[in-house]
Amino acid sequence: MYFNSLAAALQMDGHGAFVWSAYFITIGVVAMMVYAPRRREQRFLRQLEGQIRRSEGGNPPGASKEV
Amino acid sequence: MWTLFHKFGSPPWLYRLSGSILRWLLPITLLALVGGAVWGVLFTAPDFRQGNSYRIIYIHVPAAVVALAGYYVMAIAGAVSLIWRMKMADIAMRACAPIGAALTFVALVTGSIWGKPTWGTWWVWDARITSMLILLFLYLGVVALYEAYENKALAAKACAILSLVGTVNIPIIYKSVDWWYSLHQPASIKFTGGSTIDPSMLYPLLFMITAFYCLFTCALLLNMRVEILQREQRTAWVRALANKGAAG
Amino acid sequence: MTPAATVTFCLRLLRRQLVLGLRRPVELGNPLLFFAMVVALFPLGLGPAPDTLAAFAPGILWIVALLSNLLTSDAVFRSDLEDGSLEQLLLAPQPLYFSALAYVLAHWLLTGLLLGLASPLFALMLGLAPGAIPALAASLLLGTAVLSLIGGIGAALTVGLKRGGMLISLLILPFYMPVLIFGSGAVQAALNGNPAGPFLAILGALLCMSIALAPMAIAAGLRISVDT
Amino acid sequence: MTPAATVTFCLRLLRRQLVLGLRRPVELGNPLLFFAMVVALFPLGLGPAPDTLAAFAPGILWIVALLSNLLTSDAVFRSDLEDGSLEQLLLAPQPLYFSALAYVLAHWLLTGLLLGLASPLFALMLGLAPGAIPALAASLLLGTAVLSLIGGIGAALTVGLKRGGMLISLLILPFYMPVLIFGSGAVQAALNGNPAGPFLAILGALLCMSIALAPMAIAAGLRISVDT
Amino acid sequence: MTDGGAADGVLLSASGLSLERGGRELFSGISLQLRRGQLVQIEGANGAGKTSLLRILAGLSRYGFAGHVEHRAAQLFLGHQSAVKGLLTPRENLAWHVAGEADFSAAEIDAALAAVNLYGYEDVPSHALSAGQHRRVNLARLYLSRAPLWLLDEPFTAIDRAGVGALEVRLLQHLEQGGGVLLTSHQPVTLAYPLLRLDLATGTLQ
Amino acid sequence: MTDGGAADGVLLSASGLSLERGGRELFSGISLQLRRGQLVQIEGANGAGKTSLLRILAGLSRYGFAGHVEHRAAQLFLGHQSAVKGLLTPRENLAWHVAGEADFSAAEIDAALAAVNLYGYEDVPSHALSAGQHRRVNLARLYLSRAPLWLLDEPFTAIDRAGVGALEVRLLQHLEQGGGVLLTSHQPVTLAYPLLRLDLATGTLQ
Ligand code: HEM
Ligand SMILES: Nc1ncnc2c1ncn2[C@@H]1O[C@H](COP(=O)(O)OP(=O)(O)OP(=O)(O)O)[C@@H](O)[C@H]1O
Ligand SMILES: Nc1ncnc2c1ncn2[C@@H]1O[C@H](COP(=O)(O)OP(=O)(O)OP(=O)(O)O)[C@@H](O)[C@H]1O
Ligand SMILES: [Mg+2]
Ligand SMILES: [Mg+2]
Repeated sequence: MYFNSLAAALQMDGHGAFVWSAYFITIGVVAMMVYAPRRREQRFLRQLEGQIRRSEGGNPPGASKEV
Repeated sequence: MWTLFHKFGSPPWLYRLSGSILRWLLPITLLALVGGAVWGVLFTAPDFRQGNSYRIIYIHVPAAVVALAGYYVMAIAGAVSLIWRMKMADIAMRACAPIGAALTFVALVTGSIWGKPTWGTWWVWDARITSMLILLFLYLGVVALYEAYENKALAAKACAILSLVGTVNIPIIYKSVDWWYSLHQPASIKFTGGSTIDPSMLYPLLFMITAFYCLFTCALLLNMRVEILQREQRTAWVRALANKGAAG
Repeated sequence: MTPAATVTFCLRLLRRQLVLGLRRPVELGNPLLFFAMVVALFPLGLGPAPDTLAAFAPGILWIVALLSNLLTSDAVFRSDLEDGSLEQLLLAPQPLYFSALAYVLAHWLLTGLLLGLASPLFALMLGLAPGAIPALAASLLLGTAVLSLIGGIGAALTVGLKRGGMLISLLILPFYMPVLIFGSGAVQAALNGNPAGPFLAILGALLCMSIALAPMAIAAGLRISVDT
Repeated sequence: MTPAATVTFCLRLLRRQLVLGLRRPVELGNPLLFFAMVVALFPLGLGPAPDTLAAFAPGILWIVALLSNLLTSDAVFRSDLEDGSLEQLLLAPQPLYFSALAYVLAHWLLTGLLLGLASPLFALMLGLAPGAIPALAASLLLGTAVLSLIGGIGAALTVGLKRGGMLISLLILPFYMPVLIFGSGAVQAALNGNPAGPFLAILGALLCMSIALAPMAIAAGLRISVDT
Repeated sequence: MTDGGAADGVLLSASGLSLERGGRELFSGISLQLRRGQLVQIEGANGAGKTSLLRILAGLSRYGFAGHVEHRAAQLFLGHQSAVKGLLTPRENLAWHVAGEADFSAAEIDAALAAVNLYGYEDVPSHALSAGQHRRVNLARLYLSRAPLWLLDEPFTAIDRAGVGALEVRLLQHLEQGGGVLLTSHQPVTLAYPLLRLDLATGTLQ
Repeated sequence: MTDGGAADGVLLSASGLSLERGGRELFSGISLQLRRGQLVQIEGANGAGKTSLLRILAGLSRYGFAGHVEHRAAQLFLGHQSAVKGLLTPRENLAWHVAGEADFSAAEIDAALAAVNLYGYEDVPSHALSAGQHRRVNLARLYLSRAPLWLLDEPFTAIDRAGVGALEVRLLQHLEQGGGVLLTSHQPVTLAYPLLRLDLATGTLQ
């Protein structure tokens, strides 16, 4: 460990704000890169399942749109 | 060889393969990223001229390097999709664009944050930075074009053409930006380019670059999986998957 | 037509135009990206020296605003004329003055407002002194509204002709110039430490005047254009 | 298709596109007037100090050339798609490569060539040193041809979409940038007393490459666009 | 269906209309009065001037013709162009229509779309519709409008046979409720209703 | 009229065509062979997929459908859109046509324009023409073309009754000279010639 204390690590001789904000922004972007496709996949599968159920199981309970 | 090529063309096979790869690659990647960052931020000595702001290099440089490489991955996938009409190459190409854009964005933002303490300004029109900005434009152009097409099969073809045109152009863009910069020769700011880097800084840096490559692979596979499902939504295997997913 | 009905109608028109401009929220990024690219052209063309760029930043951003307005105002009524929507609009019982205003407002929201809001970022990239940024954003927000109104007049007058594009630029560019002068003047004043207020006040006065007059000119122009 | 028939066909296409662009000879003046006005914007926006203007004249003229290309390339194929001409073109027995080239050539004749020929006048207006004018004209003539070819690719890829305008700018502006750099570089070199030859040679090489490759990309893009 | 219209049931009256385009006289001395319950078809070959006359009657052409037009009721004009935006869905096209007749409820719009056989296409972007479906989006306005006076320029273009039948039923219903219809069509109108013919060449109504 | 076409007289053959758009199956398993002297009408309601099928057969749609199409002769395709430039005159439109079939002499073009009743309008800018005249400019290509295979998407739209009659005569002439015609139309085809019907719903040719 290069730094002596947590405070020193946070401060980094006045450069702390820059370094840490850079790392946090990167963490945010990386998290989005991993999380967004997983969520899309999950949501798509759920939507497809609903679609299959609708087309196979006749009328859904809430949708009585007869014209 | 040819059978492998065909296997890569088979969506369910790729879907399952990517699932099993991701199962171990994704955790390892995330661990490596965290570990490398901790190594770089907390356990290395500061650069003697730039002090602690140098620690941004452990994300800045890997992101920049992988973002550049990503464009070539995208272009190769585009070429394969146009020449052999391979559906999976389409999908890979499409998946590269947002990832590359995200990494370019990281490189630009971290670079810009680095620039403030180092040069005293958020932004300079340096050759390397300018060409990175243009790379971001290129990536976002592909994303925008893909989003604009409603028919995704056609969207992929259009993007393949665009990324191939881009491939021809990237070296030209790089060269031209270099010339532009040297032509004007602003005296005020210079990269320390060529300064030898201390091994104690180099190892975590190389480690982080590897980790970013793994991250790119993971994100690529994750994005491809969604795309495969959406393209193949009428096939039996996706429908079975949906039913299973809902039950489980 | 009751005033309430007219307001509802204009809001509906506004919504329609905005949806036509941005079918999906993702598309909001396109104009911003476009501005960023055009801003990037200037260092590439004029050279990267930070001090000259900073000195030119007000002018550059104002020229970008003006050109992007010019580029897009030709399209304000064109597709509506081509598919017959415009003649339906003229037959609507609501006063054309307000409908024209709704069209222009939608255009401004998609060009001027976005550019005004994003301008601080571009100003930083060009190295403009942070103190001048409020004046820049304010002058862009006011000034682009005037530009959109003037551009609407040009669009209304030329939309009926089979050849738009170039002609409209010739008609409206001279009217754009005062806005450019006062707009970049405001930023220049702020840069030099003088108050930007008087310039902004002039832009505000121009805006009031054009809100009052431009929609009438647009309405008259549209009637002529549909008649051809 | 015999080569002779293909040539005749392409000349016919060229003639058609030119007539569509300039129904009456008077209209030749419009693009020039447009350039003049946009060039006039820069002194207004950047401040009229003669020496700075002269120093930046190469960049300014090149940026104007680039923007006017951007402005007009969206329209290269759009009306043809909308009225069904494009699908007829795809069904024509002649190779699409040459037809695409004819379209681009017509576009260049109406924008780049005109601007290149008129550029000495604008250069004088901005106070550019007379010695740099030949380099300026030559670089504009070569470079705008590259721009038209690249713009054609963007137009072909986006013409089938219901939303043009902004998207095409996003696609092609990055590819325009090298041309801008080498083009204004040539003039800058001439201004500084260096030979402009190398820059012009690069522009020429870019032109050869894009003549060989761009029509193929355009043809592929058009096939996709008609298919939507 | 009682708004507008004078006591004598005249919805539209025009007198002494004549028009010359490109050096040709298209028609001259046309006078007509359209009353409630009247169905008038303008007859003439391609280029005879039917569209030009309709646009004059609608008030879209205001210069370059001689004569006088007086509207006495709200009108619905459907021209050659369909005023349907490709980027918008049929539902949005009707809900946000620029003709601004009224605020229609979602149920009304859905019913109108169903009436022109676009049930199931409400939310497809209109550019993905077929030529006939595209025109049907516009024709759905016939089921929404409360204007008594209808000016229709070739409403049956690109519509299939069943669709033409349904449209004719709608016209009949409108006429029976006291509306007036002035239309042009190259297809024969097979409506069980007295049809007046306006011959552009002679300028007479029969 | 002897260029192209195989010895067995097949101008166009397609097999196993199926298409799905927007989650709907429009047609499936359509196979057809068009021979010299055959007149085929594609039948179906609005949105049935007639235009989509014609575009596949013409080679304009290349992705997103299953099946195989083979051309054995030069073709003439007239779509919903007329490919007529408003800024050009009818004469210029034909002389500089982008379909690039051949160089037509001025006399040929004038004759074709006269045949579609545009005599006297050769030099009027096309945007000043009426809707029907505009389409007639395009239809004049039927009098110029030497392609044996004609694919016509609703050729009678906006044409008046006399015009439809003249067109039918031209079709008959083409068929008798050994050409083949595949067309869609919502108006009944009243040609004294054996008409085959392709029903999209069942995929059969009768
Ligand atoms: C975007 C493309 C970029 C790439 C490929 C890139 C790459 C690099 C590389 C490889 C280094 C290490 C240089 C060395 O050790 O000598 C570096 C350093 C640096 N970068 Fe970037 N960078 C990029 C963008 C930016 C941006 C946008 C900024 C800020 C405006 C920036 C600011 C810096 C700073 C301040 C350094 C350290 C400066 C120095 O060593 O003198 N970079 N960059
Ligand atoms: N701007 C103009 N200049 C010259 N002639 C014109 C102009 N506008 C229209 N015309 C002529 O007016 C005539 C009438 O056109 P109009 O559209 O009214 O015909 P129409 O009866 O509706 O025909 P269609 O059945 O084909 O729709 C046409 O012959 C056309 O050439
Ligand atoms: N991009 C698309 N997305 C979704 N659906 C589409 C798309 N393109 C076409 N369709 C659908 O395909 C169907 C067939 O259209 P097509 O134009 O072939 O019909 P058509 O038989 O020619 O009808 P018409 O008689 O009205 O001309 C329509 O129902 C349309 O909604
Ligand atoms: Mg008409
Ligand atoms: Mg059709």
